[in-house]
Amino acid sequence: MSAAHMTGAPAGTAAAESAAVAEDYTQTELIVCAAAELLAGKRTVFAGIGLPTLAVDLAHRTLNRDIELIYESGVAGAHPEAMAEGIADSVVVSGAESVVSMQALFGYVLQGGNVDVGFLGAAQIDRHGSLNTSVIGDWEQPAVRLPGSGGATDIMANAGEVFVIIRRHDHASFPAELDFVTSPSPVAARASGRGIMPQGHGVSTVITPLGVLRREDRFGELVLTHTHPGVTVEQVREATGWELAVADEVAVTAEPTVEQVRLLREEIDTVRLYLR
Amino acid sequence: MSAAHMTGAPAGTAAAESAAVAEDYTQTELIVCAAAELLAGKRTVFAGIGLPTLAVDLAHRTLNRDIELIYESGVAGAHPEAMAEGIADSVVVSGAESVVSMQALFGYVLQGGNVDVGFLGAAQIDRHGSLNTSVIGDWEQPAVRLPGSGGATDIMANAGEVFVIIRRHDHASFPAELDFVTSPSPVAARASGRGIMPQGHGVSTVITPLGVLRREDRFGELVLTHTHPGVTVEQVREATGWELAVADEVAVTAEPTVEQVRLLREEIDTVRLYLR
Amino acid sequence: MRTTESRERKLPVKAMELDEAIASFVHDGDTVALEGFSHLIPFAAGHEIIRQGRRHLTFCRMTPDLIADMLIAADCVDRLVCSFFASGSAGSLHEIRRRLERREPRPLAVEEYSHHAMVLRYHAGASRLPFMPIRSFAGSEIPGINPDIREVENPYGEGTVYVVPPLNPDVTVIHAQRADARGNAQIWGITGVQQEAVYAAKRVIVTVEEIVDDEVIRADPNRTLIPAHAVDAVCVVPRGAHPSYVQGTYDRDNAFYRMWPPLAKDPAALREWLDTHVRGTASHAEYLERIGEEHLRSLEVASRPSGAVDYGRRRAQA
Amino acid sequence: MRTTESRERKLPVKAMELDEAIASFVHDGDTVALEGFSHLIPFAAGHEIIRQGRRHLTFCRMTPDLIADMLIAADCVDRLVCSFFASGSAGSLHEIRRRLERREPRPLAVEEYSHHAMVLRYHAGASRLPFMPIRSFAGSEIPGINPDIREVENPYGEGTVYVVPPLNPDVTVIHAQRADARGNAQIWGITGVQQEAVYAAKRVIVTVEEIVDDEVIRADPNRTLIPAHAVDAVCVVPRGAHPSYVQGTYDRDNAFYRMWPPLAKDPAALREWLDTHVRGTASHAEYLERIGEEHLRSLEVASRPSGAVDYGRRRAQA
Repeated sequence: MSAAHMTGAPAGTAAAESAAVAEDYTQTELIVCAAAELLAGKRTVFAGIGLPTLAVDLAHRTLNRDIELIYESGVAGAHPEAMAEGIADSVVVSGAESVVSMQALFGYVLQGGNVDVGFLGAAQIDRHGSLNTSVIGDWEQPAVRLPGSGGATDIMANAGEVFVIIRRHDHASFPAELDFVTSPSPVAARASGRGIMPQGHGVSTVITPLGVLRREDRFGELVLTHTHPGVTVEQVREATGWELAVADEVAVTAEPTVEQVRLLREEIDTVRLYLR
Repeated sequence: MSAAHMTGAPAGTAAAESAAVAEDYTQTELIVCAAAELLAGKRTVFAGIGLPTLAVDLAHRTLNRDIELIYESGVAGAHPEAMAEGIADSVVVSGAESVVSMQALFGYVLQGGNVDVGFLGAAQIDRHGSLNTSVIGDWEQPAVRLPGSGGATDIMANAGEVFVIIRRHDHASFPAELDFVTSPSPVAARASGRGIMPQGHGVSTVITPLGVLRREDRFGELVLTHTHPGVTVEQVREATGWELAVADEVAVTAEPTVEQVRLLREEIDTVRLYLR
Repeated sequence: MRTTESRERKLPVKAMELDEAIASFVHDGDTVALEGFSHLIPFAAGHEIIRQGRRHLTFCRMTPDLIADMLIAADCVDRLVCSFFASGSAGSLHEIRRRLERREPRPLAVEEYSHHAMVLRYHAGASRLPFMPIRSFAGSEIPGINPDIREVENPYGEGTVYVVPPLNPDVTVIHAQRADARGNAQIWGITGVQQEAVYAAKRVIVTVEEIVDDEVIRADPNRTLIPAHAVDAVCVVPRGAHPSYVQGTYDRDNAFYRMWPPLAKDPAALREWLDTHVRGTASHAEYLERIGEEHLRSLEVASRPSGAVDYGRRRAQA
Repeated sequence: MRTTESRERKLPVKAMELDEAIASFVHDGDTVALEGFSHLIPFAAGHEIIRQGRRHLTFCRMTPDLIADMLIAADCVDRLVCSFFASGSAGSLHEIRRRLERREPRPLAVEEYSHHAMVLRYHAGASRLPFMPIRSFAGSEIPGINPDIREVENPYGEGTVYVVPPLNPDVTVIHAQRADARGNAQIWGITGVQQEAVYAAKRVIVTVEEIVDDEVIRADPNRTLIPAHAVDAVCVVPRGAHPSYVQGTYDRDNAFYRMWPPLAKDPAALREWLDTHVRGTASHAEYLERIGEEHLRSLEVASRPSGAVDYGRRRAQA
């Protein structure tokens, strides 16, 4: 995807400069920009905390003014004046279009099928996009106790699709089998034969430090579609704990532009909370 | 019960006059005053429309300042400046202590067990206090289509106890068998063997044009405890469609005082909406 | 296992005229909910449905009220889903009674619930749940005449629990005090079952007393009961709830409510009223002219302001 | 069939001091919910529970937050019921991790849910329902480690539906912007699961930034999330949510939140912090002195007023 896709870029020489590829950018900035680009055309986004906060804010400023930010704390249509330091930060409330009860948020907005994209993080992801955010090791006595579900299990079951941003790409984080299935893919849900099937697609997109994986089929596997600049397909396959499917044509992830990096550093995460 | 029971009556000659029995009062006023007296000591009252509105307002002014008026429209702690002409009248909202969602009202306030007394009307009542507000005749093609449940079935299942005010006392309204059980007594609920048992007592008190019936036992029958002035026990038994139980000592209902009648006519129902 | 059809996605809302919204979003044979518990009843929208001659509707409303008598008399409705068959203190709804007692001029199908059950049906609909449990109905004959009230075994104890199924209207119409142009709608006073009925529906029309600047809405986000993403059309219809009321703007027209039962008791008089006031007017503005400006002014209310609270704005922290 | 114990009846509320309220209403072995979703977390009440040395509590909170690390480190808690085990953006809760990963100094029992499941547990508790259905959990291993998440057959279709049981705390404590002396409490900003948690509880303590005149509350009844009949004690505790925040009054103490994980990673440092700031102070006012007035002033926010709406007052009708 080229910078010409970006709307709202000023015309002329300055525009050409700000649309140019940035000379220095971090891996985090690359990931955030890739995530932002994928939000073009999406309507309602359930924004988690951390890198998704940056991606959604960047997309809102550069690509998609109609994007509606929804937070599990009850806010729909947030217009934060400063970067939110949490999903229930006071700045997501002040000036928001609506604050509803958590029951309305989880019951009507999310479970009611009004969220196009949910953003989730994970410690582990499997080939069908099931996520583990509960434990490394055994649940009864874990090696690492992770945050657990929070809203993740609910988001996976109900959002139209789920984007995952994950900061590691190795056999520990992309294992053949999860230590614990917190938020199941539609494949895992179908296999269980219990409860109500997820109403959405499950994970459609995974953005990792090495590339981008996508799932086209609701019951299919993740497929490598992009490698980041300087990363080979073979590196990604070796870093993945299963036989990773690879697209016929693997593209290279677009590098951040000068303007994207400027926005991230100078307007969005001015305190470097997430851009570390 | 005597007028001396009434709190808040001013001292001295004027007090004696206003506490004296009124010389002219209507049957409606007698019923309303009897209902009001029974609200002494009650905390939260689910007020229906019609005579209960008058009884609750009168009790609030004369006997029990701590009574909290709850309306199924979502209002708890109403302080109407004018007589409410409906359970969702604007005057029950203006100046109220709270307005909650109907889900909170029916789910948390009522079904949650926070209502001490519910007031209901009925076209028919049986010996255990089951009520019919649905149809006279057959449901499929009724002789008279009545309002149906509204909140009545929910109130009967969940209020601590239920007061019934009924404007007729004859075999049609006190039949051996109801044409339709809209709001069942705990006796009927237990007999059905289905669903969740009512959490309250069911009907505790029935005020009719002839007297007052009460149920002491949650699974017991209505018992005649009071006859109105000039009414005999025999008259009440003859007007009832089953073998009516009678208390060992039947009292005579207290007549309205001058002050009660004045409040009803000059301060509460000034437009004679219900005092007809 | 069971999958549920997702809600239709809403585009950024466009404010439009009421007749256009009804023409676009309410179709013959639809299941239509007009909600508002005595307060904020969307009468203007109901009248427009009559003007456009919709047929074979399944009409959903907890308390049918006069609007049901009107829609049924205008032959818009085949089926009524509700929990009350009268008009509060104002008495009988005679068009409904004629249909049910004497099947005149033809029968009317009825699905009957209690109030709480209707609230829970909308809640289940909004939540895309297959059912909601309720403590009511043990020993009642209502489940006997409504096969959609069912039981499940309590998996935590003994016995069964009654449940009610979701209600998912094709269209829900509500009236609100105000909204912004995108459709974020604010309601105060009695809020009824509007939020649930809106989220339960495939399509949503909100009529409002006024459209206000975005900043008015965003200054007080807790009052936004209906977020824009749930709304398809927002229509400015001043006095759109008459003869019901709008808290803080105009009061219920109690004289109208008292006039209705004797009028509706005579089928010819009811139809004549519809011909004059609804079918004989091109819009709600013309309807209001028939009612009369002087009478409408008598319904205005005195002011009782809420006071303001502070939402705060972040300063740089130490 | 199943009967449910009725809620205890509330007497007209008496405002009281926080230490008296905790002494009266929170007992050893109780199930205690302290709710507030990042916003309005009742820290002062949690600290008073530590000061009074309550033991063997079952502690319920969707997002345990720092207050859980504190209560658990103070050995008040035997069992944790929650849906998240971290502190949002601020990272790990190390006291919880030590208990669960290494059982140091002793094990901690855990009941684990998702956020929506916790909301529904409080909702079922408040509604005195034996269960609430939920669309989540198909294919998740959470039901496998939590036998209280069960299934019922869908009586309207095929397959099963997961359900969660009611959560009925012995005591729920919340913090609100303001209340009247009877306990009618108003909250704006993020309202969390407070209304459900209050109605689900046998006893309820509400701490508030201020007690206001009845007329302030009654001017805006839609803001009263917690009606007085549900409240046992209302306690004035300014800055009672520190280090969390109160919309419109003071902001979250982000420096405190960032300080916590490294501090709590060292068990001795954590216990020393408790000794100094909680056990070593007689009241929340003293705690605030330790935090420092200058630092607290840096958390103040600029004004962003809501504007007022009109509730109206009836005039005589024509």
